[in-house]
Amino acid sequence: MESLYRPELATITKAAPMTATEKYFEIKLNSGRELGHKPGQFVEVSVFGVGEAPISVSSSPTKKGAFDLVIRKVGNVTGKIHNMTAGSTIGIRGPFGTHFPFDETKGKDILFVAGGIGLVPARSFINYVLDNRKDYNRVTVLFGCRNPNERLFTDELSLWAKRDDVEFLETVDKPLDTNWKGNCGVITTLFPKIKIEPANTFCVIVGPPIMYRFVIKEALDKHIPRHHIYVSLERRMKCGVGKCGHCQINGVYCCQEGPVFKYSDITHLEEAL
Amino acid sequence: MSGANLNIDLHYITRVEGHGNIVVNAKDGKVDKVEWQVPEAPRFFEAMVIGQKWDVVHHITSRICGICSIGHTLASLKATEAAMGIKISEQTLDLRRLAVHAENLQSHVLHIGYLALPDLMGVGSVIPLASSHPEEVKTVVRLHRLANEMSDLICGRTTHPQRLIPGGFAKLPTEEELENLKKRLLTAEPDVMAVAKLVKALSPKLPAFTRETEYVGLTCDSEYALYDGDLASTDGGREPVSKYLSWTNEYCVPQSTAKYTKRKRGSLMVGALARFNLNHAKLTKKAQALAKDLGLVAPCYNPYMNTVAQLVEVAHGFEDAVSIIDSILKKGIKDETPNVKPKAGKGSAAVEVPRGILIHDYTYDGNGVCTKANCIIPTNQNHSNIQLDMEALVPRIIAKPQKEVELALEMLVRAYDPCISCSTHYLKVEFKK
Amino acid sequence: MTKPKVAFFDFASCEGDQLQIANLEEKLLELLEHVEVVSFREVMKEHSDDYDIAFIEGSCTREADEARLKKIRSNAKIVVAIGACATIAGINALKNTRPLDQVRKEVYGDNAKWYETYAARPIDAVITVDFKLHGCPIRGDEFLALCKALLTGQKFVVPDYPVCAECKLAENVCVFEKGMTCVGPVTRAGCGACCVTQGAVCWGCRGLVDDPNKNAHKEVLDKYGLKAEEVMNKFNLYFAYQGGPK
Amino acid sequence: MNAKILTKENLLSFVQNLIKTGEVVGVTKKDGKFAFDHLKRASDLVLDYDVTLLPPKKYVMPQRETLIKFNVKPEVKVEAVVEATPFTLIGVHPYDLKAINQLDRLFEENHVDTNYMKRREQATIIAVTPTRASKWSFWSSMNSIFVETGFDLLLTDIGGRYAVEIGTAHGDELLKKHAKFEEAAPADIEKLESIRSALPKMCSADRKINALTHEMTAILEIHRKSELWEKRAEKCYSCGSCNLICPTCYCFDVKEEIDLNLKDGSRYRVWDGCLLEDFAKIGSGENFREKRADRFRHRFFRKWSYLAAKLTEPACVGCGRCSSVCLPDIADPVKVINELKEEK
Repeated sequence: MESLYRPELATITKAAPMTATEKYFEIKLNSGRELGHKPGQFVEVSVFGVGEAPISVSSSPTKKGAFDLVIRKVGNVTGKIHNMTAGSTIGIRGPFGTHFPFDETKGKDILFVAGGIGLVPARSFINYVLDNRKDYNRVTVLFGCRNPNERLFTDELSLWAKRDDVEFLETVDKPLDTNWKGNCGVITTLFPKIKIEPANTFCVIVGPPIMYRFVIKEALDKHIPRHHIYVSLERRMKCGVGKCGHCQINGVYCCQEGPVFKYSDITHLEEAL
Repeated sequence: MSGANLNIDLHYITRVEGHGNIVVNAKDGKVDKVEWQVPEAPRFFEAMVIGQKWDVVHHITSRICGICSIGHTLASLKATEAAMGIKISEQTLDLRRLAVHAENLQSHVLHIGYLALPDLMGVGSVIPLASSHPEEVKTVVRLHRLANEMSDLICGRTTHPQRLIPGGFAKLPTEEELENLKKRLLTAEPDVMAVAKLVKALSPKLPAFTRETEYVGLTCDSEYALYDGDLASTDGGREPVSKYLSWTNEYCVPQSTAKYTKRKRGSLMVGALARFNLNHAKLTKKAQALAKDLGLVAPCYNPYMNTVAQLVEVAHGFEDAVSIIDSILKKGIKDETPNVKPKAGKGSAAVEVPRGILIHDYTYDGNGVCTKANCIIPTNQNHSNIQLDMEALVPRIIAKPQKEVELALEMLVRAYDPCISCSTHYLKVEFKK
Repeated sequence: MTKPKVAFFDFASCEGDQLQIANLEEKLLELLEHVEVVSFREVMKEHSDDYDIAFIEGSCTREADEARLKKIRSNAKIVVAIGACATIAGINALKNTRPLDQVRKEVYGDNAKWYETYAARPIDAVITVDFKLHGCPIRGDEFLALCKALLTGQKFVVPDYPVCAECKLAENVCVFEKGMTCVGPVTRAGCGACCVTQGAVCWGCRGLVDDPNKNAHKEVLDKYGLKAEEVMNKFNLYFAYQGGPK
Repeated sequence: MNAKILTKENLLSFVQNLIKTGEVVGVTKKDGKFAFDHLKRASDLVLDYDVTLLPPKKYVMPQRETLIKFNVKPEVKVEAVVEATPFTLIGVHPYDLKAINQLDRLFEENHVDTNYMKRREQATIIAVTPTRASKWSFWSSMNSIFVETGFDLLLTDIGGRYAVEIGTAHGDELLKKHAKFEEAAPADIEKLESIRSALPKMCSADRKINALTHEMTAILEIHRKSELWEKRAEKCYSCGSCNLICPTCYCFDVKEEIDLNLKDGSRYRVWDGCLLEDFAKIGSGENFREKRADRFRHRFFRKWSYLAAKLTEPACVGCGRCSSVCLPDIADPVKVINELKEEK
């Protein structure tokens, strides 16, 4: 019996700031093992001497040899890891949790709706889809954040925008005083701009807690079936293995039965959204 | 003549508990001003306890001073018990005698090792000694920790004790714990002797200053008085503690937020040296031998020797504590739950705490609510003596370089081990110019 | 890396918190491997105004204290209030519960005007405080935990739940069952319920939790036979500055 | 039924022999109440107690348990820690044993919690039939009167002597090795049976939930939106007492400690409680169960609904500890469920 709680050592191979609060890290497991995650899963990241925090994997499983994390500085562990540079050792447990429906959606249309840091887990699936583009039908990506300074993966965003096999739309709540020429307004304002075939569309929504109710309403208004809507929920996932009790949404362990949920599975849980 | 002009203004003298200033002005070899000032913020404890119930008063007055909190608690409990006519059991008495030892030991070791020794070793604090004299520092640390653990066990915490309550104890140590404590106390002797050896070697650095004064302390026939006794003076006289007001005439001076005290002379001294001068014959034989070895002979009029007297009391304390534990164990620890029925009354009580006699005096109404309080703090009783010592000392050393004068004065204040937070508990007497 | 410079200061207090730190002994010496103490009046002679972290014990009780506090704030990068007097005005605030003029007169008589004082205040009522070490006195191990957090750049976490939680973990018999009463249900934990463990009650020295259910507790105290005045006394012993139930 | 008989004297020397050969934990007196504690001598053991302050859970799931140890300097190293040494737990009442049986399942299911399981394997459990019930207990309502598994030996006081039922081969071996016993006579068995049949009536009559256990779950589900949660929670201190004394609560927090040398450290878990305000709060400050009423309701649903689904019975054994420690008297399952049942 191997301990559930012993992290394996990993090394930061790249570290680069993305925004004032988000930093990108590329991680390699010291054992050489592939992480073997699926899009939407998370890992528990250890900074020894500080603690552990659940972090979504941001790279697609198609990326080999290393994986990406984008970490927002909010607490102890995330604050400390922001001070770390390439070559530093951290700990990794996982991957844990459920994943986005990359299999069921083959041959279907996918509508991605990512708000702010929600792009981080969504990117794992988006890049997976783009790397296996022929397996999927229409791909639409909606991305919104508070202001242009908070845009993540800007290089990739412009690549997506250029691709003709992806419909990419983005907006910011407030343009600030930058030369932002794009859309302004909350993410739901992008919905009237897109055309979808609801019965054939799967909708993947990731964003801050406040966003879900509004975006889900838009998706439902577009007649996307409940069981085609997927969300990724954030909770206090301390142990990652369904024991510690902190991440429960009603009776559901977010770290085990989530973080990715089919909307139709959680409509009856009043603690979910 | 060098040093004929002195301008000393030592603001917030260090390595004492609380804030005190020394001001000396001298011109052309003539002393203009020598002043011991206490600028600590006054804290109004008397007003704080009014309206509070009998079972909270000791908790509040413990906060008069962090370092003498066990002493304040005991004086407070004794005064409450005196006011309400509460009798305590023999076991409670024995345990409280241990409590007094515990506090005196930890306070004395702290003062000798951390506060006084750095002066004798020519450094600013114990911190550099940790690397230059690691063995000596470890010895002091060991003794201090043992005394703290003894306080923890008997009183339920060193700073602001929890187990000491009106009528007895909220929680008792077990016999096994006392056995273990005794074993540990018995290991202290070599450490005490090691500190004594160090102090003896450094004692030539203690200024040979003497000024005859009056020494006041508790005294009793059966033992070296600490927990209980009558008021006594080296000038003669012995009276019960209830007469304390005529022994501790408090008055105010403009430079201090703490009261000063005098009896018949201009000042008096309380504390380890006073106790030694009064009661040395009741020390354990080993402590008496140690005093002799360290050149401490009663009557001793050198205030700097107070630190040596504390060391002698440390030797006495460790030994006496062992015999108290023996006597408790012989009788066995009995479960006793204090059962106090509050009633109206007035009571005063005294305990010999590290710095001298501490007196609390309370009046309660029929519901056990405190209506009046008075606390006489040892350091207050010493302030006048510090002032008069300084006035006598400065002219004698005025020719020395200012730094040396400063150090001599600081060492003098430190020798009294003043507890200034205590002494500013409140002020109530008139301001005299 | 240069060691952070640390200084200790005190205002109206018993200095018991600094004593708790001095009592850490070997651990304090070990801590000195990582920090440089430049001012600690209680144990050392040296003093410098060049410090990074200021630990302040005691309450602000007079105007003269404010200037000194502001000077400390401007010198220090991090200010830590240590002990109940500094964090919640502690026992000092007992005097706030009665008219100040009356209190001063009671104590000083006709000379009240010579002694500067006002209602006791915690340090953060005068200057910004970065961290608080609660308790009367503080716990040595919590002081060390804070130091370690500062040294390793971590957040310092103070429990925000009532003492009852820790009292249960300590497997104490509830003081209410023993015929006594306490304010543990509204007091911030972090002490391990040390007073109850030692046979006493929780007095409230770590201050109220962020969201205390004061009215529920007032009801419970009523139920256990406390008169209105006694209930207020319970709350005022340490919460006089923070306030009691409605 | 098969049982051995130990006289009081033989029981004492049995316990004394166990103490001689290993760590023994038993029920002792504490401040007028009872607590499981390290047993120094057999005579300190109390078997006719009502309830202990904390359940014996604290020995299979310690309040603080190290999970990993690590070094940060000079290089990062990490090792798993499993703290488990053999011990005997003596004096466990059936309801507390039932709780341990439930924990066994919950820690084993899905991902096996090595730290728990290894420690659990080291435990020898000697249960005892209650001779009295605390005034708060309602174990009769929770089907916790008899437990068939989980114990190595089960003691029952049959009037000055103890009947010993054997639960495992290990228990049998222990008895043979360390105790002087005799076979039970028919009269002893008769006595044992009459004691057992009287057990359901031991909890006082007003400590009864007016529903079967599976009905309780249904009652809660129907009244998920009842005003009761809000009303009771108005008086809730959020102190977590009801969680921390519970034999089936097993939520934990994970914490980190680094030594003063800033080089070595450990990660450990400590008991946590879902009533505590920050239980569901994440690093960014978002609190997913911020309202007292939501936390208050969650505890009931977790025990009677969420865990009940996994365990096929509620995760409440009726020990009554939560009812007894709740000063505002809002946490008592007997009152809550009966009140809900009365609601329309």
